[in-house]
Amino acid sequence: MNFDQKVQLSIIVLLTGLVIVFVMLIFLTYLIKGYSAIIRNIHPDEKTKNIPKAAPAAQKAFVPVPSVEAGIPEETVAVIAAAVYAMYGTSAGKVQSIRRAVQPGRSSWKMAGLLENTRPF
Amino acid sequence: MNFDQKVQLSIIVLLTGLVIVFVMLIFLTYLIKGYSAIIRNIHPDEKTKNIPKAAPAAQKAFVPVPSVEAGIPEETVAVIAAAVYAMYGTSAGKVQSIRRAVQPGRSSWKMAGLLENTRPF
Amino acid sequence: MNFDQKVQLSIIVLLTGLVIVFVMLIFLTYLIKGYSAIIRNIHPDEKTKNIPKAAPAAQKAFVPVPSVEAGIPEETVAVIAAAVYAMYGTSAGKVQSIRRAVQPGRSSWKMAGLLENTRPF
Amino acid sequence: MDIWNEFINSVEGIFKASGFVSNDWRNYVMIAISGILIYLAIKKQFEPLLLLPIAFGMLLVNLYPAIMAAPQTTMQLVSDYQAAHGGATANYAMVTIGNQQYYQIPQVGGLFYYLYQGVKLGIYPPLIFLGIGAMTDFGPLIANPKSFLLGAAAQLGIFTTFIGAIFLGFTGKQAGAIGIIGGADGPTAIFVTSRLAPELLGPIAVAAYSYMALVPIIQPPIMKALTTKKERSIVMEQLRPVSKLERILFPIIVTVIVSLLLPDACPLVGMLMLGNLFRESGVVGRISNTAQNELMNIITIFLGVTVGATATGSVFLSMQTIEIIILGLLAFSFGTAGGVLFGKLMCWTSHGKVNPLIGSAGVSAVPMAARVSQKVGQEENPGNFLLMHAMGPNVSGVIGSAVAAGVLISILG
Amino acid sequence: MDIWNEFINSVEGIFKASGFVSNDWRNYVMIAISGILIYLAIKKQFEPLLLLPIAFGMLLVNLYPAIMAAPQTTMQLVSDYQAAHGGATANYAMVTIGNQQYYQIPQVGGLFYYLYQGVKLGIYPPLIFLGIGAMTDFGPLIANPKSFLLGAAAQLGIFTTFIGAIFLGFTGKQAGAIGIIGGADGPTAIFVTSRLAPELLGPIAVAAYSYMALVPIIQPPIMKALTTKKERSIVMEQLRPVSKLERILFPIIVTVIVSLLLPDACPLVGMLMLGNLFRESGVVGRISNTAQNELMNIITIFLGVTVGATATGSVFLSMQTIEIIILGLLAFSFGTAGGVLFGKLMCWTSHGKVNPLIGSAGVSAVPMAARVSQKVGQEENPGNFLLMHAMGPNVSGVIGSAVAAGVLISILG
Amino acid sequence: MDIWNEFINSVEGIFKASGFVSNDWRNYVMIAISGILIYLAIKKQFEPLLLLPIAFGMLLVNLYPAIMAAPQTTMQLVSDYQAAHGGATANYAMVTIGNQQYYQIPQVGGLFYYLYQGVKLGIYPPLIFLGIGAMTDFGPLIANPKSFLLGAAAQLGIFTTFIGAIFLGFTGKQAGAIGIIGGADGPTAIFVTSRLAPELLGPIAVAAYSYMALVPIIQPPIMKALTTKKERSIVMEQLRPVSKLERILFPIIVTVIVSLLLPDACPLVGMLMLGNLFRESGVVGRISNTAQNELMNIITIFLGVTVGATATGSVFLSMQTIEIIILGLLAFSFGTAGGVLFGKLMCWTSHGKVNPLIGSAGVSAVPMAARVSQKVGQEENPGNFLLMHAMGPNVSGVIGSAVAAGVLISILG
Ligand code: NA
Ligand code: NA
Ligand code: NA
Repeated sequence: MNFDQKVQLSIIVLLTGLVIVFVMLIFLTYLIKGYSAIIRNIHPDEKTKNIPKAAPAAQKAFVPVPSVEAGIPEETVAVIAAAVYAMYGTSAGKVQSIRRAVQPGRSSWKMAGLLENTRPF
Repeated sequence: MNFDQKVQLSIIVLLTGLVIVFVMLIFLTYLIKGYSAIIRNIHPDEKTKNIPKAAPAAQKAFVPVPSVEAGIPEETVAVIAAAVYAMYGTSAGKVQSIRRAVQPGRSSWKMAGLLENTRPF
Repeated sequence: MNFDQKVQLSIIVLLTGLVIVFVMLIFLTYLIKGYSAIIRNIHPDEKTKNIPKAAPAAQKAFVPVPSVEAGIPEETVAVIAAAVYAMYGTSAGKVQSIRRAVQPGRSSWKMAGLLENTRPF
Repeated sequence: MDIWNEFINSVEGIFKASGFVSNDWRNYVMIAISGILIYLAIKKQFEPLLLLPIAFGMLLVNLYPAIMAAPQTTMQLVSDYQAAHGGATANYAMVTIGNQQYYQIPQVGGLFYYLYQGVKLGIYPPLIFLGIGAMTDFGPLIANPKSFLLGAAAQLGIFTTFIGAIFLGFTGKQAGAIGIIGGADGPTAIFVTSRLAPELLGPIAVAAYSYMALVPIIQPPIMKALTTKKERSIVMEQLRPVSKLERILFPIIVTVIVSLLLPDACPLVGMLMLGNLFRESGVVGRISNTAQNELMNIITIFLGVTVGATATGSVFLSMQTIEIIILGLLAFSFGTAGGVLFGKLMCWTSHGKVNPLIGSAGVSAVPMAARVSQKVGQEENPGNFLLMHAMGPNVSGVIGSAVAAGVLISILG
Repeated sequence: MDIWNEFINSVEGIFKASGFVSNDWRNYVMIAISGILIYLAIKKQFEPLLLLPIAFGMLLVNLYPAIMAAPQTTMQLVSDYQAAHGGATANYAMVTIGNQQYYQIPQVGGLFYYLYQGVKLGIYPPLIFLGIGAMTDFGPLIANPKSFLLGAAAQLGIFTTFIGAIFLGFTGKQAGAIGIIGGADGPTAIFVTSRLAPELLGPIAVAAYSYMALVPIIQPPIMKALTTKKERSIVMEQLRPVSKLERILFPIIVTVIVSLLLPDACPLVGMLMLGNLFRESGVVGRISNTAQNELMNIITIFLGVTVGATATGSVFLSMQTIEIIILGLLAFSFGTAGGVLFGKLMCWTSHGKVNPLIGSAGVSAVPMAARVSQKVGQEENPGNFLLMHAMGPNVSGVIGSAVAAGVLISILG
Repeated sequence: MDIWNEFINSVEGIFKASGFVSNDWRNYVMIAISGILIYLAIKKQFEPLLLLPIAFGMLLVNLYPAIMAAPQTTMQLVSDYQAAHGGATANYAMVTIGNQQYYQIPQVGGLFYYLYQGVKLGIYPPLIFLGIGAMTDFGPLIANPKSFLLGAAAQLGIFTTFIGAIFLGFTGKQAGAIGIIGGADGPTAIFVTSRLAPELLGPIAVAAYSYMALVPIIQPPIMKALTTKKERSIVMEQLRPVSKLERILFPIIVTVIVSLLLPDACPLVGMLMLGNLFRESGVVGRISNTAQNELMNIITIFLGVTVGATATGSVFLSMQTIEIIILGLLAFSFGTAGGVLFGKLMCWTSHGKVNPLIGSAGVSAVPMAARVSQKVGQEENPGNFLLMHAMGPNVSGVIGSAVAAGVLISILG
């Protein structure tokens, strides 16, 4: 390739690449938004109903790989614990903070999800 | 194939198929009956001696797949529990019903076997 | 091959084989000795520091295959237990024998290592 | 504006290569069908362990058919290749055609093409049987070996369906593969179909697994229609316990007899029995557990997605598929009827000691069909527990349909 | 002394076949490099699950290159063969060359040659994505779909690096493979490289996994340089909970859209989403667990050692590798910058509701990059917890780089 | 009566294809032998993890030899094919022979043919070594490196048996494969035999695993005959603890040295050491667990059944097998003697600090041989615990026989 060809190929790949990636992901953004809105309109209470159900499954999936979790530094665990707190805690003044603490399914599910996602792979 | 060929092929496959399947399984029926009888003559007490031994193995094999069992509807569990009861219970008036209950190896083995077989695969 | 060729091939394989195997393993002997000495000079206390850490890992690796351990005859378990005792016990008069018993990480690690090695494969 | 044109060309090229252009309406119909199957698998829990992978494989292949593409060799002029690679030569085979030298450049196949080889070469079904053997308790069958007869009678559906398929115009091999749906046993159906009529693998697998999930709906009306209230109320005698030695000898004897008499059934029956021997021997817990868990799960994933991926729109959406689906229903129905009627015969010869409802379990569809026997029996007499009695014909049905598979491969293969 | 001479010959033969004679200095340099990588993997815990197998594969191939050798056919005169086997004939193919008959005796390849086929044929990366999908929670992305934009913006590094590579003299395909390092996603990088420029697999894989491990060192300075203290202190609103139905539909919708629009991304995205569907469906726990544990672990071992084994001294020790390592660093840096700058844009358009620090997580490098966002945010405001907000762009970055991979394969492949 | 005749023909055809007709008496003898091996595996627990699969593979192949059949291509006249398929054309390769056009229709091979490729191509043994490495504690060897010498001396049996085999008329390659039985290490024996003399795989594998199980019977008389009561009573000094760093460096150093000096030993030793590095590094628990559990179990199943399946009656029932079984016993005996005698030498040079009984553990047969040393020692002195001291030579014997394997492949291969 001569210099001109290089410039041309560069610009085409840059442009096409960014445009396609953005178009695709913007498209997905709107789609996800759309179907989420529809679902929440149809099942307004499903969001709370279903999550506790999922808890044992998430916990179970999480149990068989303790060796990996063993490798997570304490610092990270602290960060995660804090994050869980933050998610519920920032509005803790308004909401029924004690009842949250009583919902073990919910918070342990979130915890498991967090740990799963923060597993180093 | 013309119509006659179809008729012929149909009858041959139907006849051969059913005959071979029946001959084979009848043969197996008599073989199993025969060797069972021989074994029970030689080791008249083995039937009770060996089963409790197998219990922990059966239980163990059953432990690692709790996710599947989680999918068994309560109705089925009730049915199975009832079936276990039935196997020992129909003649419960005659036999030492309390001692049965004391043999945990036996009944848990049966239970595990049942659950294993009723696992949906 | 005629007889002479057989004799010749035999001697060559016997000689070469034994010489190479011995040279290789003697070489390894000195290498292992050497780097062990270097490491123990540099980190004189590492030998005790690191071992308790490894304990949970060894135990964990050992947990998922209980079915195999179940097959180890009691005699072997006795032998192993005795061996563990022997390793610490022969000099038990001199060392702080009670503190040893308090170090569960250490002895359970050894135990797990022993069992792992004596697993029949 | 040269760059702009090139950019437009490039985007156009991507669009032209996209599924929107290359896929036709059939693919979209299949995408919708796979959506329905995913719904049934998740919401209705119809055999989800296989239906979910099958449905997703069907989805992917209709979105992107190249995922099943076989590897190919493309020819490129050596001079062109060198121009594109800065003059470097490559390590490909060369051919000379009309004084021109070409490189033969191998192109890799699609992901599912490679995973599918395990289906095509008949490797996955026996390995799944290994796992099933390791999780099956043949105790009820050993305790009551007459159950074998019910497991034989319930194979009636296979052979009657064969006749139906022949008269609908299918070839002999295709009819055999369609008939095996009546075996109510997924791996057996896939094994036979991959040998006799791989072109029908998609519809046959979908029909087999769907009807297995629908057993609780298909069987009860037939069972009730063919039995009297009195027969359905029969309480059966308790099964005797089975010793460890009997359990260990069972898989060996079944293997020897079936393999000697009907070699074509050997891979399926042999692996089923090897798994069972692992289980019953009690000395190889390690490999018994792996056979029934990880190995089986891995193969289930590969088998499911690739079997689903045989159902491309152009193949699946045909009159044949509809015929196969109807024939499959007949196969299950005739099998059920065969089992129940033979159960009536055994009831009669045993002077009322056998409840004919356990006959329907002989189709296999383990353990669903045995549960159906239990449930229908309990409807008449809530204190009647047929489950263990139905497990005998149920597991015998697995052996029965493997034997029927051997017969079909032997006659038609 | 005949025996003695023969013995000396024999030992000499072994010595001549030993690595001391056949290996050159480059191999020893590579052995040292693999030692450093093993140190980093174990002591510094830099992505040890892949770096340790990669390093050991690199070690073995430089000690014993034949471990990657392709199978070959050797020719032996039939008469010679028979002389060596007591006159027995063999079952090999025969050729006649110039009135002499030869056996074509197949020689087996090296161990890693066979294991490497899973890389070469593009089988391992999608299967690893299956496992990753089964362990990924897309909840934060569904709760805040705008995260997709950050996952798109952070792919900037891929395309800018492509340009750099082009101007350093790499071919288009090679430049695409180098660019994908910026995707910060191991399986994607390996998948693209094995399709576009397999000759660069070693350095690209090493660079990709090394930089993924170095994310906590590479990203913070860039993040701080591009944001103000005020921006870094922004506390984001709590994410809404996501219902099970939304979670189940997500993988299906993403698969359909991405596969239709960009077929070349289908194997990666499709498998990622199948794994996630296994997870979210809740009905196939068995295969979901196996996909994310045993299957993934087995493939991780095979992928790691064989990718490492592509890094022989003569291939790895070149100016190209140094260039790739520099370009890889640029790719990560530009990706991080792209994400952060787009985060600033979203901060501005949302009137300060979005903390731009979560943008850097869009490069993927799951979950390291999200933790970095959390940590940098907490340095400004110890009570600010960005982790869950950064998980959205983080998992979106996986999809984003798979889409970018599809674009590169489509344009350049 | 046309139908009747056809039915009789069909049943006759099935009978003629059955094992009763095609198998000869040798197959039945093998079936009986496999029954004995199954009995030994289950009742006597002789290495059941491998002996049970081996025995069942032997059973299946003698019931149904086609289970090991290689894939073949059959030729069918295109016109015949079309007549049988309603005029449809097929996608098979075509050849024209004498103006007739034929389809080349590929026939799939038997199940075990495909699974056996992992043995034939040398893939399974190194992968089993990976798992063994992950479960082996080399601590006792690092604590007392002189154990290496005992692991070397106990390989004597390999080379003396080679001589015996040569003089019984085996070829050089065959003699090498027979000698390696003395390595007392299953995967090594299978690896060497599959390279040097695949035709002897069945008897060699059966001999190797049988004698490994019989170590507690074979070794004690030899050990007692060669040692004095005083020597057997020697109490050895406690082993020093080994640091983590020493444990991590050990596999790397052994790999480098062995692979450089003797490349042919690299696949076995390299994988063994990679597994051990997984274990000792402590940072890759996931893949270490999978390597020693699921991966090893899956491969154990495949290796076992297919190695057993090489033992067809016509191959196994020969004078050669009897010779191999006798030579195998000699190999174990000479190996034991070599280890014990060298132990006596070390006892003498160390002024009575080394108990020569630990020398016999150098044959490997991990961990059985070490237990035998322990037990024989305890018979003299119930308070003497040699197990840990014997583990050093024991694990060193694994490395020793892998090195011996490398020598044999290098000289004879
Ligand atoms: Na059936
Ligand atoms: Na990315
Ligand atoms: Na050895």
